[in-house]
Amino acid sequence: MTIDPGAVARPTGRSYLARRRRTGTLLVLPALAVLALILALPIAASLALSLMDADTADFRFGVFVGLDNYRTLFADPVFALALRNSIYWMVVEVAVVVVVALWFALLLNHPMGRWSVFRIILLVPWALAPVANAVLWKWIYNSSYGILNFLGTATGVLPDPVVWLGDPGLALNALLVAEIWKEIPFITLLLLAGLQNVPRILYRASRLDGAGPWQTFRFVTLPQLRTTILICIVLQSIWALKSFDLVYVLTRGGPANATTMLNFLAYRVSFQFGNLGLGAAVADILFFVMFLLALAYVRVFRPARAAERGVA
Amino acid sequence: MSRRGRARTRRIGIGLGLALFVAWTLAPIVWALISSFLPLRALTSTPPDLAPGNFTLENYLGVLSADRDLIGGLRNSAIVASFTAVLALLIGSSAAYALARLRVPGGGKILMLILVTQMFPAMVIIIPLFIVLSRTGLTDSQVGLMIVYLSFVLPIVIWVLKGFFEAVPRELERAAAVDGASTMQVFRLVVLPISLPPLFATGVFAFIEAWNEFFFAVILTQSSAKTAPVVVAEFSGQYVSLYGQMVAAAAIASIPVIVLAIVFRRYILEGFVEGAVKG
Amino acid sequence: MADVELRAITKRYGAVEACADVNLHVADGEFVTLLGPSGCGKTTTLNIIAGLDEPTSGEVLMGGKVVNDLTPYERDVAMVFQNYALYPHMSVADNIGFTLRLRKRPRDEIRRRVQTVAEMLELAHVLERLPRELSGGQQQRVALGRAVIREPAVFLFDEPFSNLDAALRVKMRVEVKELHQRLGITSLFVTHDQEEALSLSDRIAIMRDGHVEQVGTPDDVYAQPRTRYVARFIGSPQMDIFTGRLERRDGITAYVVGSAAFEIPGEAAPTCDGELDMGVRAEHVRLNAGGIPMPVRVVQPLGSMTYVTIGWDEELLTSRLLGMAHFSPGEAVTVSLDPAGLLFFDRESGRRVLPDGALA
Amino acid sequence: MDDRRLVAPRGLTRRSLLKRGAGLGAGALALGAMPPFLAACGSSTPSGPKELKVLTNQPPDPAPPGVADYSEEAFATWQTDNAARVSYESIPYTQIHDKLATAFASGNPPWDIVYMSGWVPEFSKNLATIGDMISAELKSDLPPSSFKTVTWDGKIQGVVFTLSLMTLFYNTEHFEQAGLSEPPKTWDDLLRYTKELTRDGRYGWVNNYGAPEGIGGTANLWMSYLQQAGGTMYDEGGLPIFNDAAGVDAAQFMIDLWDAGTEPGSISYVGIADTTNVFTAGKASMMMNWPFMWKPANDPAASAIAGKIGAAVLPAGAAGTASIDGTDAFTVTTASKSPELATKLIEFYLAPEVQKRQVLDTGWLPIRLSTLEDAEVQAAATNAPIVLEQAKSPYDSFVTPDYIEVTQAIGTELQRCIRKEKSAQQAIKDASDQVASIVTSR
Repeated sequence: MTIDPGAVARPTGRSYLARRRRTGTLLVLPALAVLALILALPIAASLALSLMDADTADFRFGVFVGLDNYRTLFADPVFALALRNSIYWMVVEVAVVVVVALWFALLLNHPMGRWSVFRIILLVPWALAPVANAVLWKWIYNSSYGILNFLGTATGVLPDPVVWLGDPGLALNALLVAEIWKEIPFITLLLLAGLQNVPRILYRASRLDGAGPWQTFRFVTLPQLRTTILICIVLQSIWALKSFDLVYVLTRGGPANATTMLNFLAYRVSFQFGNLGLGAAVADILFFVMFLLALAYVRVFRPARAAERGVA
Repeated sequence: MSRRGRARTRRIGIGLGLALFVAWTLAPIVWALISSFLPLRALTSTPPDLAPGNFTLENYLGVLSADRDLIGGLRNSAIVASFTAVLALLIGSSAAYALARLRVPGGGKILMLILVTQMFPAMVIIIPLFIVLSRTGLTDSQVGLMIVYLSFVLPIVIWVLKGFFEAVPRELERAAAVDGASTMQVFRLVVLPISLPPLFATGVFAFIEAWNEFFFAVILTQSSAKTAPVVVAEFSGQYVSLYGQMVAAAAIASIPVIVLAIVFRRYILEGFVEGAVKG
Repeated sequence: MADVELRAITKRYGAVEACADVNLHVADGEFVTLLGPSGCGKTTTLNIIAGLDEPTSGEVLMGGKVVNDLTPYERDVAMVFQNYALYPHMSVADNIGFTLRLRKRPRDEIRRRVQTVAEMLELAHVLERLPRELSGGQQQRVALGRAVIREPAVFLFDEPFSNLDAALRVKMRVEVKELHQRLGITSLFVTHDQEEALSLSDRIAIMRDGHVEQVGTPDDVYAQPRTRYVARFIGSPQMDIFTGRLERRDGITAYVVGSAAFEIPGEAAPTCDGELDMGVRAEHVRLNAGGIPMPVRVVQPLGSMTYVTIGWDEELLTSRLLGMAHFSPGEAVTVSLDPAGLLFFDRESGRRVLPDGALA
Repeated sequence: MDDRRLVAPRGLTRRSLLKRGAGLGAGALALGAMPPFLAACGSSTPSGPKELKVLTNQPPDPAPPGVADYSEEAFATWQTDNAARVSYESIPYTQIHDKLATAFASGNPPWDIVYMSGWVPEFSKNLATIGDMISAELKSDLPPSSFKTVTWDGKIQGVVFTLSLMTLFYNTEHFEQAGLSEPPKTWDDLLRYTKELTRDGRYGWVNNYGAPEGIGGTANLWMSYLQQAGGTMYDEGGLPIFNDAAGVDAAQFMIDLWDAGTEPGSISYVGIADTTNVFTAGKASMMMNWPFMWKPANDPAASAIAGKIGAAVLPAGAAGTASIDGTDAFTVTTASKSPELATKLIEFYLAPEVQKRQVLDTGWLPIRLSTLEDAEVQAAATNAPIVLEQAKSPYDSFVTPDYIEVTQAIGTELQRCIRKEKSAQQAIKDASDQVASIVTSR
């Protein structure tokens, strides 16, 4: 405020907005304190760790080694493989989850799919504990008495039982199926919410204009869902990079590192090899990738916000 | 094809699609449930021996009576998850409101920071966290877990609730301010009461996340504070895997949150999910 | 009770100037309306008066004291909002009594005062209901009640009737006016509806692009608009304004619009010549009382009056006749203008040109 | 003493179930009101008896009394006699290593005694040297080789409490059907048997190659063949020397065994548990396993082949038979405030009477030679003589501080050659190069 100070009846900082700002700061502080304590500090510690030669046997913030850990990683074929696996995993998971979830969402948005039981069904895999999910699929994939091989051979689809988790090419995809199965429901719910925000009048208009179902989808639904889909893509990418439990329970990164991804590699290097510095470096690289995705998420939201403000 | 015929084909197509949807989503669960009622011998025979006589509660009874304290795990999960949810709502809702509406200086940066912290793989913060917790004697305690769980629940809660508070009509806050309410009173007496559904939805979400968390729980608990997923994982040992018991334990551990999700689905669907889409 | 004064209020949001040097004085007990189209800065001005927003520069005075740093409550203002802003989770009684509850008044005092206000506003039978169970008019009255119970120094209304249907709007107008007459509290009323402004106000401040274009009584702003903008904004139907030429030939003064030349008595025309805009309200357009013959284009019978629109070239001119007048499109009529009702505007600045040629 | 009372199974009774059920209900009700601090406080009062905290396996993996159901009365007596209170944290084997790693990394491990499986060198800095504290009587009754995996830098830092070597298990019914009367004695026998037994939808051999690393992982399994072929892992300077004929032969043998009829799922099984299930379901005829399997495989409730199991020493390679060591040991942490008492507790775990109950009630063999030779023990654990016999030949698991990293590298290469992505020579050479770089970088 650029008011002549002499003219002000009482000291500044007591106005409604000033008070709101002050109260706001007070309200944010506890959350910031908690996050600083349990996140920011540990994160700073881990960034520092990635520049150290430190191991689990005696953790004394070892010797400063600069970027050595990162150099080691970029020369390591296992890291390259884990990076490739992570990218493959993320791309396929996001693509399949979003496409299938969109299809499910369209089905559930159809008058025939409005039965609330369908939505309840969706909540089951979503609420299922990841560990339970891993246990479940380990059981399904078992090569000698898993239900998948039994059904496959009984119906003649599979000539022989398949070792789902034993073939490098298959194993990663088998894990993907388990992951996708669990991830689809939430994205379906998000897209369903997005679909329900599409004004009905647009569908009526497009029908009057003589559009078929496909054209309606292509020219009405899809453009209206654009932001929602983008959000789903970004969120799912972040979640995909974070997945851990399936690898931990089902394959532990094998066979021949076929299912080793960055997150699991970070775990293995830190806790199994005991090399905290190198493990931190892996995790920090993963963090960097996720950070870029987070920026994308914020970008996706920004136009929507601006539009909202414009209306208000 | 006539228009009527086309419409019918379409209905059949959608019906088939829905059937496929139900089958895909439920089949693994159904098979798990069946497995949980079969003894290991019936499960490992080819084909799986589904004779009605084989169905038994022995896995469930075994799970409940085993040395692995599943009931203790469930109790710990319930306590940790509910307190985490309540704490996250307490701390998170006020922060979310401030960031949504109170024009906190540097609010944009704070939000980015919160988002960024959420991106960090749990893997790396575990060691520093463990050091802090063990120095303060909080390993293997429900309190320790709650604090750690706040780290990943709080950012989500803040981010989602912020979206909701932004949708609260400004006039309501202004009316309350004109009526003489302080900013805290506006928040407490007007904004919070009308945001109950999203608060509930976010709370349920936080509860489920905390209930299901595995990685931190494995590392940070020893015996007295073990949560349900940790106990479930314990059914697979080095030398024996008791599949039936494992699945039964997984079922028991999952049922509370699934029931919770179903009971509060209205809040989750209308509240949380839409909030995430609207940001 | 207090007067309200705005001194050089400016409000900038980034590059956008919502209020530009707004000066206004509202006397104690006066009812003043801020009138203008959406985006003209009237609501921002009101929020600044209320203390809900901060001016970038300038001062707000109440009762002679600068109140820039006071909260709305400390300023002792009450406000009625466009969408009522009723607390959806509170009953009508709680909504009305909320301010007293915050002031920690005794329970029975709150109940008594709520009851009094409710009876005054015919809400006594719905006190226990939730806002969403009320009709639009009832909700509006609850909002009024919430303001009234305060017995504030200043009433602020932010487009309070814009969510109501036309009939209800007129009814509420009467109630608000009656309320003001009864309580005599200084009131500021924001609206984009000129009819509302004219019917309610002691004075009207017409705003445009963040500044006040004219302040005056309803009479003033209707009959003596300072600018073309005000002239067009006030009055229904909208004033017809022509981009023609004032010509003097052979002692006769005429305003020429295309092929039509309206004869104007010398004393009615400004002393200057040339390119001036001329405005005329419908009630000053006379039909079949001599003048220029022209065809009728459109007839709008409204019951108590009839609008008849006449056209020539690309120009249209509307006449208001009392009662149901019977004309049909294409019919030829003669048109003359009441010289007393003619207004002239400088084309460049839009300011009105007074009979002596000076700008208003 | 009536031994049977000590064994009273902690099985399922209707009452205990009801009690637990009621607890669940009450827990759910008290959910909102229950103070979360209960768990945090509780057991940290320093006064009264000395407290010992023990991190150990969960049964049925090898575990001490008080966790597993045996010698409980003796255990209670020991606590009273020593004014000690022992509290256990028992977790699945798969989680122990990581938990130790985090706890040691934090510098504040909460336990006095921890179970170890081949990680003594890795955590050597965090473990007390207890070799001088344990009694000479006990030391003399243990196989000297059992100290190999718990000794680092010449310091004895732990005591193995169960003789856990891999031996051969086979399905006697399958053998009869195939007209085989004796277990295979040599690699050639094993390959031939495997081929013959692979029929009728079942396989001659099953193994767990899914997880490359650690004790019982792919690389560890290969080490048994390596020693059978006459090879070894490291020279005296600690550098790898397995890239020789023996190393390649061992890898090639795994490939040949695969082709002869290894159950195809083997490549995906991440633990011995998955493998055991295949064997006990009667879907494979032979496997190598820890001695423990004898008991559950003969339990008709879980096994389809109860009573049809034979055990034998592992088939011999060029250098004879050899095995690998499960190295289930107890160690004392340097963080322990009462290392003497902790050592005494370990000695109690290894007391002859406790060792005897351990094998009789849980199936885990004792490590005391005198107990192994006990007639009652030999009668109950009929595979005990086999394991003893096996123990006469080498059974090194070659643990080092980089054990997991080393075995991860070797195991991954082995997985590649089993899957025919590269030759045995190439895989062993690549593995050797990686191990050399791991070892030298330390």
